[in-house]
Amino acid sequence: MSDTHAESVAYVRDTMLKPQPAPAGESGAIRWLRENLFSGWLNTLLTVLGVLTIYFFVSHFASWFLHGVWKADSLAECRKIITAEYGQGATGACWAVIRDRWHQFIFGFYQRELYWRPVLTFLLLFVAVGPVLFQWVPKKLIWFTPIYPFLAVWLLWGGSVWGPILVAVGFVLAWIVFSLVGRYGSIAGFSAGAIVAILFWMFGVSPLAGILHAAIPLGIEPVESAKFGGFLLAITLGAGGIVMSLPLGVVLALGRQSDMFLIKTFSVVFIEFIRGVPLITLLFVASLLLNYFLPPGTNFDIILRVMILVTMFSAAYIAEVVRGGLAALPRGQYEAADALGLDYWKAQRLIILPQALKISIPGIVSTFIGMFKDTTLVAFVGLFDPLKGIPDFIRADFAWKGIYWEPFVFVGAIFFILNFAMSRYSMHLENRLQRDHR
Amino acid sequence: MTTAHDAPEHSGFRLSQLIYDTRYRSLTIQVVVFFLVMAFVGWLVDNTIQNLNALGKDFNFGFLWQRAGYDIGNALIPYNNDMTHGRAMLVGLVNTLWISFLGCVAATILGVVVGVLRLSKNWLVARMMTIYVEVFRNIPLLLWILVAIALLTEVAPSPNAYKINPETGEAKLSMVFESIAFTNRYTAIPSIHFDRSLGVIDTAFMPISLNVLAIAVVLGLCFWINKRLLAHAGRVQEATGKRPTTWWKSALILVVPTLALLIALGFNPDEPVLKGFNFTGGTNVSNSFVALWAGLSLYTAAFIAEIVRAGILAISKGQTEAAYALGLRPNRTMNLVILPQALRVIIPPLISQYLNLTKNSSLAIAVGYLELRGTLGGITLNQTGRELEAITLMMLLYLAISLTISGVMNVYNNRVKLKER
Amino acid sequence: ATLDDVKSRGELICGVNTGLVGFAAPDANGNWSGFDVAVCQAVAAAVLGDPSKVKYVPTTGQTRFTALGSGEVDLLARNTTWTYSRDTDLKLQFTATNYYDGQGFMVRKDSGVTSAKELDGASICIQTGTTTELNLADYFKANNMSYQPITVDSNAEGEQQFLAGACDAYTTDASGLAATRAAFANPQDYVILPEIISKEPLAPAVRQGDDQWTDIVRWTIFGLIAAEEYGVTSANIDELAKGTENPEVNRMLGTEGDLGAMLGLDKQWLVRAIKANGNYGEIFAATIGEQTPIGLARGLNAQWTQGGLLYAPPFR
Amino acid sequence: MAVSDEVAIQIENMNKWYGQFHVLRDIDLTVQRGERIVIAGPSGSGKSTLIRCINRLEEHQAGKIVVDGIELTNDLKNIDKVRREVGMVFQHFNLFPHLTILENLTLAPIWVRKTPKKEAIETAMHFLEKVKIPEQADKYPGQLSGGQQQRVAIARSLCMKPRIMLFDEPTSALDPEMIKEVLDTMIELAEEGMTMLCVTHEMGFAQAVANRVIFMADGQIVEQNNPHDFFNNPQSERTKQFLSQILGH
Amino acid sequence: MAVSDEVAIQIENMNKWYGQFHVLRDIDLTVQRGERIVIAGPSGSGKSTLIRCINRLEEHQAGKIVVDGIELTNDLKNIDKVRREVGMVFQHFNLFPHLTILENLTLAPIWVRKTPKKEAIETAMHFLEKVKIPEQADKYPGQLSGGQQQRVAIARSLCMKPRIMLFDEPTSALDPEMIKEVLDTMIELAEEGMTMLCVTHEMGFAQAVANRVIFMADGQIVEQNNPHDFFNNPQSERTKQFLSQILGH
Ligand SMILES: Nc1ncnc2c1ncn2[C@@H]1O[C@H](COP(=O)(O)OP(=O)(O)OP(=O)(O)O)[C@@H](O)[C@H]1O
Ligand SMILES: Nc1ncnc2c1ncn2[C@@H]1O[C@H](COP(=O)(O)OP(=O)(O)OP(=O)(O)O)[C@@H](O)[C@H]1O
Ligand SMILES: [Mg+2]
Ligand SMILES: [Mg+2]
Repeated sequence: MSDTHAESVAYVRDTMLKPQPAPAGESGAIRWLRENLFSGWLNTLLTVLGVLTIYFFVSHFASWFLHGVWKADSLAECRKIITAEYGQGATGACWAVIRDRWHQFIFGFYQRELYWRPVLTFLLLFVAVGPVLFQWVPKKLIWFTPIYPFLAVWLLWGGSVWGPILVAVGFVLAWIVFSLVGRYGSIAGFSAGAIVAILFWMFGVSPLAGILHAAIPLGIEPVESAKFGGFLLAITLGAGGIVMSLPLGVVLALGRQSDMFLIKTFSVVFIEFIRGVPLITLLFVASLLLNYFLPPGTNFDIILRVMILVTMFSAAYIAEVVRGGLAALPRGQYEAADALGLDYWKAQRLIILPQALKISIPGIVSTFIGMFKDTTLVAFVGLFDPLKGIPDFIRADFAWKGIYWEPFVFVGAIFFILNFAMSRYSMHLENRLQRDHR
Repeated sequence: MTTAHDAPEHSGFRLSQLIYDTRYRSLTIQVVVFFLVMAFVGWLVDNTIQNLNALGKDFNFGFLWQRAGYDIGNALIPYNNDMTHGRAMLVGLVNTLWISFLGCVAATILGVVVGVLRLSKNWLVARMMTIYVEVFRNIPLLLWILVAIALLTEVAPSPNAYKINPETGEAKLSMVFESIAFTNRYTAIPSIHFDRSLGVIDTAFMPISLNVLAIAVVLGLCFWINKRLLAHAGRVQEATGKRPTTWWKSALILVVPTLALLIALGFNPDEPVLKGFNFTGGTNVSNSFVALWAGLSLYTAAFIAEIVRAGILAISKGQTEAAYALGLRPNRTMNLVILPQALRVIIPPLISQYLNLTKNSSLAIAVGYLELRGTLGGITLNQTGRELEAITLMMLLYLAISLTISGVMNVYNNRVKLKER
Repeated sequence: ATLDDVKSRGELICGVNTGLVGFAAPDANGNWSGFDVAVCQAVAAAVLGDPSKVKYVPTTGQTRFTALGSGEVDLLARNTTWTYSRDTDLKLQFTATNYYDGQGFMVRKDSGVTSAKELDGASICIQTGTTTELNLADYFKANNMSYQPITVDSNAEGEQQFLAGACDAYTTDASGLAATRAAFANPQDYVILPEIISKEPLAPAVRQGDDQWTDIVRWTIFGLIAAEEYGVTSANIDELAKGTENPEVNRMLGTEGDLGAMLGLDKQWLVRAIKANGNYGEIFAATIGEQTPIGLARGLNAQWTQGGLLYAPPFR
Repeated sequence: MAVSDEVAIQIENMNKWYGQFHVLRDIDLTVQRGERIVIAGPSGSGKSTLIRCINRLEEHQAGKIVVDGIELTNDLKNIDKVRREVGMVFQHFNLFPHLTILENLTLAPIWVRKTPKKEAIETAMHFLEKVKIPEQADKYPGQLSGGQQQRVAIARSLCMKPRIMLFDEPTSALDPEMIKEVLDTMIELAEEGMTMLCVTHEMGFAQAVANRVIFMADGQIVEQNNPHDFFNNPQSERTKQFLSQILGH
Repeated sequence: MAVSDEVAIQIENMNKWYGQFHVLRDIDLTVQRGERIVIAGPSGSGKSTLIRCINRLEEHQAGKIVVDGIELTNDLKNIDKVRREVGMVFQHFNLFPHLTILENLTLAPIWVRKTPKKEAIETAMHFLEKVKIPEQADKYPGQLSGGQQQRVAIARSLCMKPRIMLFDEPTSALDPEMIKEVLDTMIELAEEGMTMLCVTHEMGFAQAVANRVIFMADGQIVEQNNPHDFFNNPQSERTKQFLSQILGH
């Protein structure tokens, strides 16, 4: 096998070499510049173009920002100050409008002395989603998560504490009935639980709430939804829509995965219909048509109606996200559950959904970002969203008529900060999930 | 070994089988669900009928044949206020399709450029593109549309600025190439005019210019010939290994006949001239259109850029290396190896972005561009008070557009699906 | 019936504009005020005894009629033109005209235009979803002129476009034009053309089919108008409510007869309605009159005795 | 290692198709209580399909399967009963990654058998000790090695106190050094007299514990015999060929 | 299996850094035409980097690499020439999934070597026969098993008629039963006298076909020798330690 030649090359290194620093020109600022900015005529051209673009933006907008006025009572006063300080024809931002009306951008017409309530609700939101989204939050806190929606509703809308509590009791009742009847089959338990809960909500809640409130009047000052506006409205609609749409979305996703033809068809039709039309048309349905579909005499306020349609809208999108999560589960999980004798509902509840939902969290967060941005469209049905509704009515005030750019910048910045943070976080989650995955 | 078991007797059908037998169980569930859903739908319909009766209204699309009475700023098909609401709806639909089409084209071009530049080795440009993508993705589209229209109205000059001052004989501003004028209400561009026109056929839907038809036919022919040429080049390559250079032949074939036809028809642009308040003669592209178009394209391009980037990144480094190791040049590698694969990854989400853009075109409401929502779902609805009919019809039309687009996507997906074991 | 609903609810739900200077706009604290809002408050005062018991539902041009038709609001006090088809086809019931308006045009002074007849070929900003669109089309057609409509979504946007010169003329109701112009940095650079191309009687509307409720709203408005005619103001009403020489005033203020009972209300209903924001003249002066930044003259909206069109039928 | 006369599983003339593809053809098989059967055969011969039919993870289209006296039909109640009696261990463990080991083990007893939680935990710990990893009870499956995971999977099945255990290539996804620990656990189980059906290519295991080896090819049972004769004196050509491949390495 | 005196690859004092990380240090290596070299070493020792430098998939920063008489510099033309002469087979096959097997094989000959299509197909079929899967020509890579894919990858390189072949752990992503079929193909190639550089941990293969085994650690060539001496009588500590790990199993 071995010939002379091969033998002659036998070689052993007796002293190992230490790593050497890379030769000059392989590091340092110059190299960085050369490699990253000027590594060829095309690259150089791009760099120059880039610099020119930046210069264009800075030269056009910097002075406007820098000449901003923070203290004034009206646009006219702003203009006067700018002219006085920077000379005739100078332009500048009139941030005074933000200073004067920031609370309306954030809270709409919510009573000022009650601002602590939405703020508290918002902070508690993090406690509620913490155990799901953040690893360092103690998992024990998860008990707070199901309580939170009721607490949030109560804090935001106020009124007697008994309403939300009784609605929650409805869920508890459903659970009890489900556990009792569940032994005769999951479907029976499920239906019985649902029927009991619905009956309780329809006929039990309001009289009982009345009685309880008369006996123990626990409550805080009620706030009607007409007072919601600005980011409070946007976040309430976005978050409320997502939370309420989760159960519906999960059901739709399961329906779409089902091998029962009719159920699959209904799910697909619903999902594709909702996803096939613009949100604006659904909002018009909320504002113009929903009352036609309900029994004569029923009347919700517009925010609730919009919430219903927003929920349906996000349910269709959540359903697709959850479907992705379901599809990502290996078949073995279903089979193992079957082999252990778990029936469909138990397998879904204990094995499949916990995993599928976890995988879906980044998708749900993205859906939420989309929803949150889309809530600006409610301006077109007469609600005070932060982007158009609030600025439009601020402009209906004589002092700020004609103000245009400052609200855009302010509202845009808030949207950007919130959404950017969320999208980064969801990317991080996605990476973590990929790492964690078995 | 004894058989310790007797087969259970197969008694007839028992009611409990409806629940416990796998064969009937799903049937039972489906029937129950079906009745529940139908009951729900019936309830909705019944409510609607009652409510309509209470209001003394009916469900009737007759309004579509009534006189509309309002004007539409930029109708692509002939329209005036004496025509019907149905016609106005059609105008809106055509406008929706038109803005969506142009939006998709612009968003794709921009998105691809940004997506590729984001991967560029140029640090500055890559960073700038990242900023662009993040800023546009995370701020509501509505804001971009409003910003676009505000910029256009505040920054661009009014048509007056192009007026020639009789004393000095000069205008404050002169038109670009003597034929394009940007103003704060529209962009005036030349329209096409033929000195030796072939005439126009009037159809009920829209007049068809024979000139345009002729040009389209000639262009189609040229493309066909060019395709033949390329196919020929391919055959030569197969036979000899050498590919003949074709680019200049292609260029000739594509350009010369069309040019000849244009000259024969006496083509010349009809340049806009300022008359009174406005430009006439050319075509005025309204700012609401431009703003909506810009907003939609810029916003969607940010998403497309991400899709393109992800698509290119998804084609593993190994593919490039394998191609290089085989001696393929970078541009050939791109054309023969990377792009065909990246496209499969890119196109499905790309099409769903097209869908989003089409749906988002309904935000025209913010700038007053009259598309489907503005005509049928806006003015018509308002003037006739037929909410139920108008909104139903509008949703169905949007749905039809969406389903068509996603149908195309499915066909494509099935065509290019990678063969797996 | 609506009256019972309102009473049991303890609150009047009033559909208003999402924000129109002088007519309906919330201030920094979210309190609504304006000419239309005053109607709501007067009705609330008459029915519920408290002008602040009103819930305002902002409506757009698109949503207003549905809001009323579906029972979401009890009363639509939003600048809405009384037209034949709305009255009949849309099943609305207009109560009484509280403002006589008409569609006009505003142009820049330096454009040199002095009459709407010179607007041939002009770009015109117009708010979508209103009668103005139809009027404009009709007017230009009748005068054999052409125009380029530039549709805008809201008044704010129309203003901005007009200011930036995106349109040569801005058209809307003359009251709106005046209000808009008043808020410009340099109002003197803009003129409102003399032509009024349409009749725009603005009237609060209610649902058809509830005559009692219609009458309450209608006669509350007439009451405000009549109060001005007879010199009943928020300042002297307490005095006059004790009894006056004028039997009609006595009937209105409940010191003679019981007109309120015919509406299902008490005797003092109109006293409270007038006290809420004063009589028609006071409301006008406080919200849109010449002393306000909007500075509208009474014009057609003067009492018939002053050469205007306001004419309340007798309280008898 | 006694084999009783009682029949645990009885398969008669069973046929199964996937669409038009005939996977199992005329399978006849009787398993006595306490028997340990190893099923071997080339890939695609239908081994997995066969044992998956026994707990109705797959539906058969013709013939009869009776498990523990219960015939597998479309009746869900029967299927449930059978699944409670039959434990199954998969090639890829299929532990539930979102639950701890202990939760994996107690889930089915609590929800299916309605065992009180305390009792379920006791049983679980008992079986974890049996597979020699009681100290891992509070970890998640992802934190365990493949061999440990497979042992947990076996324990999970045992917690349901099944009378029959099915194994589908339990060691083929494992690294060589882990195969032994799993086989040891299985041998121990065999010694306790559990009725076992095991698809495996571990011929050493077959020789050590099986009462019977079944050789399948093309969806049919080609040969069955006691391990000694099966390996030393195979009858059919297919078997010989297969054995030479498997052992020849 | 003769080794000629002609030099196929000459590497002198070559150094390479990734940023500040010194991956390859003072590499000196001469490969004669017809030589078959196996490169071994612990993970991260720079084996892949070394052979990737030879066809300039990585750039070296100091020293000289001459392949087939052509020095690798920044000159694109030289790089093209070298890449035409050097075939490379990767660990993960890197077949083009959107092209059929035949198209994978003819792509480079047609576009790089400008071979007429008919001729290219003939060559391709020839090499497919050589790697024993001519019947798969019209399938797509995704439809083949790993071993088949790797054989296609080898055939794809051969279609360019290279004078030198580089292999980077060609069998490490394969299931055990497929390793053999790939190694067989490579042995056949070796017997035909192809110059080969092969990074692999298959020591059986090294002993069977290599003229020389090179052991790398920490970016350096620590030891090289003929396979017999290398395995039986390793000199350096690092080598001994490595071999005990690899063979000790
Ligand atoms: N769900 C299915 N649909 C269609 N064919 C299937 C399905 N599952 C398995 N098959 C086919 O049925 C045949 C038998 O499959 P089975 O998994 O039982 O084989 P096996 O003997 O267990 O093989 P292996 O040793 O590879 O696991 C195979 O040809 C397989 O391709
Ligand atoms: N693109 C790169 N940038 C920075 N470091 C790299 C890069 N590629 C490889 N390295 C580092 O260079 C070193 C040598 O890598 P190389 O892939 O050549 O090792 P190897 O000997 O082939 O190892 P293995 O047996 O794992 O394939 C490793 O430490 C690796 O982390
Ligand atoms: Mg199997
Ligand atoms: Mg390597």
